[in-house]
Amino acid sequence: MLIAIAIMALGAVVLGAALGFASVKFKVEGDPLVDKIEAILPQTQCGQCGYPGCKPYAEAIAKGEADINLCPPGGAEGVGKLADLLGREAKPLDGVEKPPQVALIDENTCIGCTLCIQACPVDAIVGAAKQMHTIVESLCTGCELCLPPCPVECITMEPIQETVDTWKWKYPVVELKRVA
Amino acid sequence: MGLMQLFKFKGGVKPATNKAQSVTLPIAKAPLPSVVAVPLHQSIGGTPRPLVQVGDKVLKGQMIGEADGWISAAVHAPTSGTVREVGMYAAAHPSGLLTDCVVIEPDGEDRWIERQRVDYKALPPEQVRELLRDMGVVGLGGAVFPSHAKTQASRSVPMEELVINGAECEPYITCDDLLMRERAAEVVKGIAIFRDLLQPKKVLIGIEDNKPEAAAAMAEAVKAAGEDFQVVSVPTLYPAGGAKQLIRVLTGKEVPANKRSTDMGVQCFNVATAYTAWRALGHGEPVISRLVTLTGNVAEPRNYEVLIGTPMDELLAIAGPKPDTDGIIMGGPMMGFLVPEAKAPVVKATNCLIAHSPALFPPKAPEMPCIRCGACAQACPHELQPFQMYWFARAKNFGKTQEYNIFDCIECGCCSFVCPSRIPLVQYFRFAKSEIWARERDKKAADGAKTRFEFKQHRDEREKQEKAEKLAKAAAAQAAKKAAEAAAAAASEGAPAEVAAPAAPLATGPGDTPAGPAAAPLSPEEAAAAAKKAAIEAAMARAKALRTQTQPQNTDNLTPAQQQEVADIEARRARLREIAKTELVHADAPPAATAPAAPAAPADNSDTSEK
Amino acid sequence: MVTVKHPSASLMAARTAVILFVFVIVFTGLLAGAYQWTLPAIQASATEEKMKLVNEVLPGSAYDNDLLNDTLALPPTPELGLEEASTVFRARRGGAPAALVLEAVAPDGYAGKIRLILAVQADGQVAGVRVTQHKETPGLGDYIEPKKDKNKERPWITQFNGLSLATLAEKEWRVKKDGGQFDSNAGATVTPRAVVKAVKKAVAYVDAHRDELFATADKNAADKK
Amino acid sequence: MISHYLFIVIGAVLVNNVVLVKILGLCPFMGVSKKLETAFGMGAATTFVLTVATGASYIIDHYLLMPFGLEYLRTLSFIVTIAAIVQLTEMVIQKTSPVLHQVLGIYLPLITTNCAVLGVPLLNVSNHYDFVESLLFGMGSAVGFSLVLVLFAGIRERIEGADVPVHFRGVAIAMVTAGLMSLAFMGFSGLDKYQ
Amino acid sequence: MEFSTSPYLLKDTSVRRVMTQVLLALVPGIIAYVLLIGPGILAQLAIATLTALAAEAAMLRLRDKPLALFLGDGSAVVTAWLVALTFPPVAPWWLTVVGVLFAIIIAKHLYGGLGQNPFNPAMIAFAVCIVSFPALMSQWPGAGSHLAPGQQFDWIFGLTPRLDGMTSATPLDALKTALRADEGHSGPLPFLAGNAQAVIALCYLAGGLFLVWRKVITWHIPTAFLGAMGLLAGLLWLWQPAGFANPVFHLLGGGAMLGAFFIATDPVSGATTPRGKLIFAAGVGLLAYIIRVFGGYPDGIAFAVLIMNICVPLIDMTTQPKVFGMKDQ
Amino acid sequence: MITRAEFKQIAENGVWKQNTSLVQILGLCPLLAVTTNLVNGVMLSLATIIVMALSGVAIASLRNFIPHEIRIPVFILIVAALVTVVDLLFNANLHELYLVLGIFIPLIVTNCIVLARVEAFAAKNPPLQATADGVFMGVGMLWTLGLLGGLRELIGAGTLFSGIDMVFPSLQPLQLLPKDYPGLLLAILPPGAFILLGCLIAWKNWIEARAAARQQKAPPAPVAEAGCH
Ligand SMILES: Cc1cc2nc3c(=O)[nH]c(=O)nc-3n(C[C@@H](O)[C@H](O)[C@H](O)COP(=O)(O)O)c2cc1C
Ligand SMILES: Cc1cc2nc3c(=O)[nH]c(=O)nc-3n(C[C@H](O)[C@H](O)[C@H](O)COP(=O)(O)O)c2cc1C
Ligand SMILES: Cc1cc2nc3c(=O)[nH]c(=O)nc-3n(C[C@H](O)[C@H](O)[C@H](O)COP(=O)(O)O)c2cc1C
Ligand SMILES: Cc1cc2nc3c(=O)[nH]c(=O)nc-3n(C[C@H](O)[C@H](O)[C@H](O)CO)c2cc1C
Ligand code: SF4
Ligand code: SF4
Ligand code: SF4
Ligand code: SF4
Ligand code: FES
Repeated sequence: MLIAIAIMALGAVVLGAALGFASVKFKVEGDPLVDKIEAILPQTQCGQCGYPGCKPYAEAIAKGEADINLCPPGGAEGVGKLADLLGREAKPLDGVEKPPQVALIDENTCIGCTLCIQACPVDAIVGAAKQMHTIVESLCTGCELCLPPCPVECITMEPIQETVDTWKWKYPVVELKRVA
Repeated sequence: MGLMQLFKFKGGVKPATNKAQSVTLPIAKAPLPSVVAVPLHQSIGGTPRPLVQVGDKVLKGQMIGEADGWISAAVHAPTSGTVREVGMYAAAHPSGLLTDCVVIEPDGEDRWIERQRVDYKALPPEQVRELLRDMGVVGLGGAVFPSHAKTQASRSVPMEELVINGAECEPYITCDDLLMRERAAEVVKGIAIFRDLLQPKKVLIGIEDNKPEAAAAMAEAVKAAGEDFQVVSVPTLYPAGGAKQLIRVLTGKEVPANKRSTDMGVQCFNVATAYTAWRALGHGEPVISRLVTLTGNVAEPRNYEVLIGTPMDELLAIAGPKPDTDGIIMGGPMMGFLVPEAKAPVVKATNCLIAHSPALFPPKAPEMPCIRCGACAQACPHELQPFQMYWFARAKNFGKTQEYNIFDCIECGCCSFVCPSRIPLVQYFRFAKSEIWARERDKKAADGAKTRFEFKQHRDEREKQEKAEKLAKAAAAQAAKKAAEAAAAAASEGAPAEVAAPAAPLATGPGDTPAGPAAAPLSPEEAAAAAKKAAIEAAMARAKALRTQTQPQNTDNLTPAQQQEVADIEARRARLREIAKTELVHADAPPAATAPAAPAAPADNSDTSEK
Repeated sequence: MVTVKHPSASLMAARTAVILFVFVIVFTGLLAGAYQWTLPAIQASATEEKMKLVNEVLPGSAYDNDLLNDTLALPPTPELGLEEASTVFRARRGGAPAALVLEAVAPDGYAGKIRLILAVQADGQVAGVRVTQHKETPGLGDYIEPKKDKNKERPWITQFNGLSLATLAEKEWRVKKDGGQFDSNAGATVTPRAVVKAVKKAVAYVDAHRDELFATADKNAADKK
Repeated sequence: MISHYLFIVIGAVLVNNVVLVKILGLCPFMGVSKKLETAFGMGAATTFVLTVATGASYIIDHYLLMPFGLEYLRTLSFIVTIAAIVQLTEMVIQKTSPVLHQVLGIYLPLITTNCAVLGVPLLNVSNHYDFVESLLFGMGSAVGFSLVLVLFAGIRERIEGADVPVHFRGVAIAMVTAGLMSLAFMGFSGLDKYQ
Repeated sequence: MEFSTSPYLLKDTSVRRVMTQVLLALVPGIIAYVLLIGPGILAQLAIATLTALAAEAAMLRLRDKPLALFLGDGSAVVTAWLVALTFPPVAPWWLTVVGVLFAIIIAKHLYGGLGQNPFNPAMIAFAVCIVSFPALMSQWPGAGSHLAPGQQFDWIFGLTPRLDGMTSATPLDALKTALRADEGHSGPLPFLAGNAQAVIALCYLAGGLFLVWRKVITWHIPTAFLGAMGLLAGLLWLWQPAGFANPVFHLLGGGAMLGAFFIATDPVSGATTPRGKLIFAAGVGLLAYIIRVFGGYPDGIAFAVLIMNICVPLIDMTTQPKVFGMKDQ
Repeated sequence: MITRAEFKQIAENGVWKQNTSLVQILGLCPLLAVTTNLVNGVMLSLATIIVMALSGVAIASLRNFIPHEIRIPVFILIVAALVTVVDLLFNANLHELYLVLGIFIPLIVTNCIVLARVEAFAAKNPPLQATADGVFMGVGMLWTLGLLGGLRELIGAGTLFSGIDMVFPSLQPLQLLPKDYPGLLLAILPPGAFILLGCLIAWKNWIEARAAARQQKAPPAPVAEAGCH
């Protein structure tokens, strides 16, 4: 019995020392996972996920604090990709997926207050104080953050129209039932 | 016809050619249509800028759209008349969407602008290319790539062969055949233009061996012109007319997807392209018409010379479509598409219109699962693995489709043709490709958004810091000033001067404080900021006033339910504002401060979404 | 991980070692206690297990010695098909040799080795044979195990009981298909063929070495414990 | 002798494949086989750990436990050693190859709970293998594990696109596939009887 | 009219046509089978076909797929026939039924049906049954004793008990057990795997060549299969003529011909690239030989095919042909 | 202390929602290896339950003394010690069964469930909860092992409770199917285990899908919230 304890104790001391040593020597900082997650997020920066921007959300996911289904702009597909990356089960999106949209300023109503400029996370609004502001459509991510601050409510969201250039070939629909 | 060694490409199929119907009659000129709609974007590359406005009178051949950039080609009025509309009009596109067009009402006079023939040999090549661009010469073989851009040899690789594509491998189409039969001399002259620009060692004209008349006519014309072009009969095997396949057959070279053919010392043009190049330079006629084969379910299949912009339904009517016609295929049956909108105009890419009928093209049998029989892989001229690409495209695993080289696919349709399971493989590939492109667009947009977001955060951060610094400086300056004053008041010896000295430069800085704009002389940006603030405040006041004015009025006699709704909406707005505000704060705050604040928002989220 | 000030590697090593040390002491102690406590029962059941096997091949009435402690260590014996050392148990009755219980291996079963234990009486008769380990095809070749044998009245393996080289001619020690006297199930002759051959060889070995095997010189197996 | 060793290895890799025949190490087999990439990583990590673990266990068993009659401490001492090896490996990988660590992240600690890693040393003991045999058996088992893991991942990637009945999607069909693989591997049975 | 895309012209072909050709190619072998071994196989074919169609219909119903379309595609019948032809002709009816059910339900429909199964269904049936019922699966009509047709049917339908001695091990199995028994094998090794079997194998060969000619299969798989098996058998035979049967015996024995032309060629579960096919089939040939000569089962084709099926995704992945223009890059 | 709701949740998670075998897909080796019959499956589960419950208590009580870096070795140490005790007990009292279960008793140590639960639950919760969690996770395992073992035995041999005499010498196995049932041996072999488990998982998916569908059909519970999305 004593031998047993002695031998095990010896082992414990050796292994414990090695582990303790290694835990300091091989310490790593930083988390490359965040970058991978962030690459999946749509960068709309809308905050609908409950985090101030995509990166904080990515960090929260990496830490395991946030679920993977909170980003509506990313849609079900985004959730799927995150699930894939993290080896988790995909789940339904918590929120509503909207068709892609852009903000439009009603230029007659705009008073040039610049509040929307400050609100826009991606600098998609141009204009100077007291001038009419416009939104650069190709830069707008459709995050809707410029809507609430506008004192005169002159900003509206418009769905993006399909053009010959952005048109996509449809998934072939197989109607097997029809022939049976 | 030279006896030369031909090469083979892998795969390929032999569908029934159905060409005999439309070669019995010579080329005819299509009558002037009631309206012509000329799409501005008819070639690969930049969309030409419109040069005309509604109501303008235009002449036949007048430029109405100017090339936008080098990879682009001009468009011209096909006939004289009045511009009725510059705007969206049905496109000759499988989507059935609208596109930017110049719609011209012909005046029936068909009056030309002044045509200038040029002696291109006397001009520097650069100028010839510009001329070709402004004459709207684009590839008529189907790809409509601006031809002038293809006439530049690679810098490092000498041009060896110029391949002229007279193969016309698609079933039903005969416009190149007829062109070569009837206008071989001019085609040869056009080829000479390309030859002069590219300076190849050899010119090879490839014609499928099911068009002996065309080959004979071309050989004759070559001989007559005293050129040393070789007319070569190539075996009839779809898609021998694909540029890469024809190059392979004639020269043995395989142009990979990631290279230009000039990098391998070879270039390829369609015979009709050569013809239009000659018409452009030798006659001063821009590309305003082309040969179109009208065939399929029609009474009299035939080739017509058709003005660009002619509505397809109007054109097809000339050939007398039979009553059971239920659609128009633009292009051949292997690569063309059913036109969703029959009034879409003929464009430079329109080589053929086939009247579609269920008898001619029976409805497709239902799609079965792929049995991996490999027939498609054997038929694919690009030696791809269509069934693998299909397997992953079907599962929407686009990364994998790219691993299987989906972008090497030329959409020739051979694979679908042979598939025993009747899978619309090409459609899966087109679907996958357009999804991948869309994703790339999204990704690019997202990356841009990210950098701009980060930049903005960075800027906000810096501004805040600057502000804080300024505050600190101002405070310091104030203190220094006071100290200096005190010191000055107390005594005028040297000692305090040392205290004041370092403070002095600080004190010269603008003393912006939150106290108000009146505090100190303002720098321009601060002035702007202050103005902004004031404006905002004013606007807010206005808006508030507006609201207080209006609100009581329409909430006066509301039902309780409606009131509840309004209250709800207000609450939501308040919360949104709250979120927006906290977020603005976050954006400003250093990262450490964001962390505790962040959960505030999700807390809202989660309790509403919990159910 | 909470970001406190990181201790140096060696300090950390020492600290971890000590904690692990304490845990190990506690739990090894616990374990060792449990071991001591269950030891008698484990030994008893190990003995019981052995006895059970022995009893299957040799009735308890056939001997009166403590045969588990009357053993002989055999070196690897090719005649028994054994490539490793084994132990022979010697049954005596009133001190006189009664039977030997030994292991044998049939190397050429359908799916590899078949391990047997058999008892051979002093007069050369087989008292019993049992298969201890085999990989024969379940449902086909495994009827050599009485438990799996469909013939519950007279399991195949009991055919050997009472036979000896003296009473059964050499060429009768074969399955019926090969002209011998042993039954076999249709479609599965390889297995019985192998077993019969192994038993025959074992009996022959015992016949040849009976006296050495019963000689009491070797006691070390008993000493070991 | 060489052929004896060869049979041990062939036996461990194919005939008595740890996963499909011995039924050990199934959790990582099911868990890390969704993608080929991760399967390769996990295979490599397990091969390393398992080989080291068999060697270490042999030494512990023969030089620390057997001389003192402490066989009952096998499970305890083996597993603690293995756990330590795994944790060391994890730390080293995390430092040297963050990418691999990303991929294997949650699974590396799971190697400790991979039955194969404890099962193989225990089988070595019950097979009475000597040191070289133990190492070969350990390595063979690990290679067998990695082999079927990678092959399985290949099939799973393919059936990802298949029109599997809804209730069978995911793990259920993977389980059936593993069963059919195991059935196929029964074909190897009997090939080790010459050893 | 509905949205449809090019090509609008399609070749006149279909899955059903492909499968019908496979069935047609099996017919010469079946005729020889009936003539030389007896009509019991016809009963087996009928049982297997009916079971397969019933199981297929049931699964299609459960999975809500169009019945007519898939029942008519003929793939289930091919599977059924191959099950019947690889099972002993006197197997009890329920054995065939169990095999076919496993093939259609587990091996095929759990993976989504036609075209999606990673394992060869017929070989799953064979493997399941030989593992579960080895005795029944190795009872073939004895080499010398030609079973009366009536007796064959009686056995299939379990009407009379089986008599010992009327069935025996197959030539492959007999040779294996004989060589293993340490009395040693007396007399020269058989040259042919039983005349009847060799003739049947040659008929399968003829059917297989028909498939190659019709371009239903390519030459790669049969060639690599038979080549690899013949080569290994030949080498071992030259090395030890008394210990190993000659290659002709192996190529004409057991399921080698059937396997090379009809089983390993299953497009769904096999490799698809040209190089992949060569590797796949060579693997099947070698493994089949190894299992049938050294392993625990009388014929290794089924297991060899299944084992190589496991490798197919990796083989396909690593043998991608170079695409047009990329050959020298 | 443990509240009723907490208890219910732990029980529900253990037995069904987070069932280790069917949902978490852990602890597969014993699940597949020893379930050649019902008795083996049940007995091994019982052993596992004991280990899980005890290790739950032990680790939950000691969790505050265990430094992060060596938590895994220490957990394992504790589990291994407990497993060895169980191993010794089996060896002493159920020797035959001990031989049948073979290395799968010591392998309880590496049974992913034990460690996973220890890591995921016991290390973060008080002892009572941890014990309950261990027990219910074990119960979840018990019924799946029992079901799988029973199915395999029945399909493979037509019997039930074979080997019961190793535990209760007075009891005899049941012959459920006719004596001349040939037995689908595959079910008892490893392939059968995999395939049957696959079917069990699909069966659970089916039940859940049906339950979900039923819930969908039922009138939706009033959602009292102002949507903010
Ligand atoms: C894939 C496979 C295919 C087989 N095909 C045949 C066959 O076509 N004909 C046949 O008689 N036996 C076939 N068998 C069974 C043979 O293995 C068997 O040994 C032999 O055919 C029986 O020969 P016998 O009829 O001369 O006894 C096949 C077995 C397998 C595994
Ligand atoms: C499958 C396929 C078939 C083609 N067939 C022909 C053809 O028959 N004749 C032709 O001139 N161009 C054909 N093309 C277009 C050529 O690839 C190539 O674009 C053209 O010959 C280049 O000349 P261009 O720029 O003057 O049009 C085909 C393209 C593809 C992808
Ligand atoms: C899968 C399979 C497993 C077999 N397993 C055994 C076995 O375990 N024992 C056995 O004696 N024969 C077994 N056989 C049968 C032998 O190969 C051989 O055919 C048989 O022993 C010859 O017996 P017979 O002479 O009575 O026909 C098996 C056959 C097959 C196909
Ligand atoms: C050449 C060829 C060989 C085939 N071989 C088999 C086979 O060996 N086993 C089988 O079940 N089905 C076979 N089939 C039928 C079919 O492909 C098979 O049932 C699919 O695996 C079902 O998805 C074959 C079909 C063809 C065209
Ligand atoms: S919800 Fe908005 S902010 Fe959050 S990750 Fe998605 S896009 Fe980014
Ligand atoms: S303009 Fe408005 S909607 Fe568009 S990105 Fe900026 S804040 Fe978002
Ligand atoms: S031709 Fe059709 S069925 Fe054959 S492999 Fe290609 S896609 Fe599959
Ligand atoms: S469409 Fe694409 S994949 Fe199909 S044959 Fe043509 S090039 Fe190959
Ligand atoms: S129980 Fe999880 S690996 Fe064995």
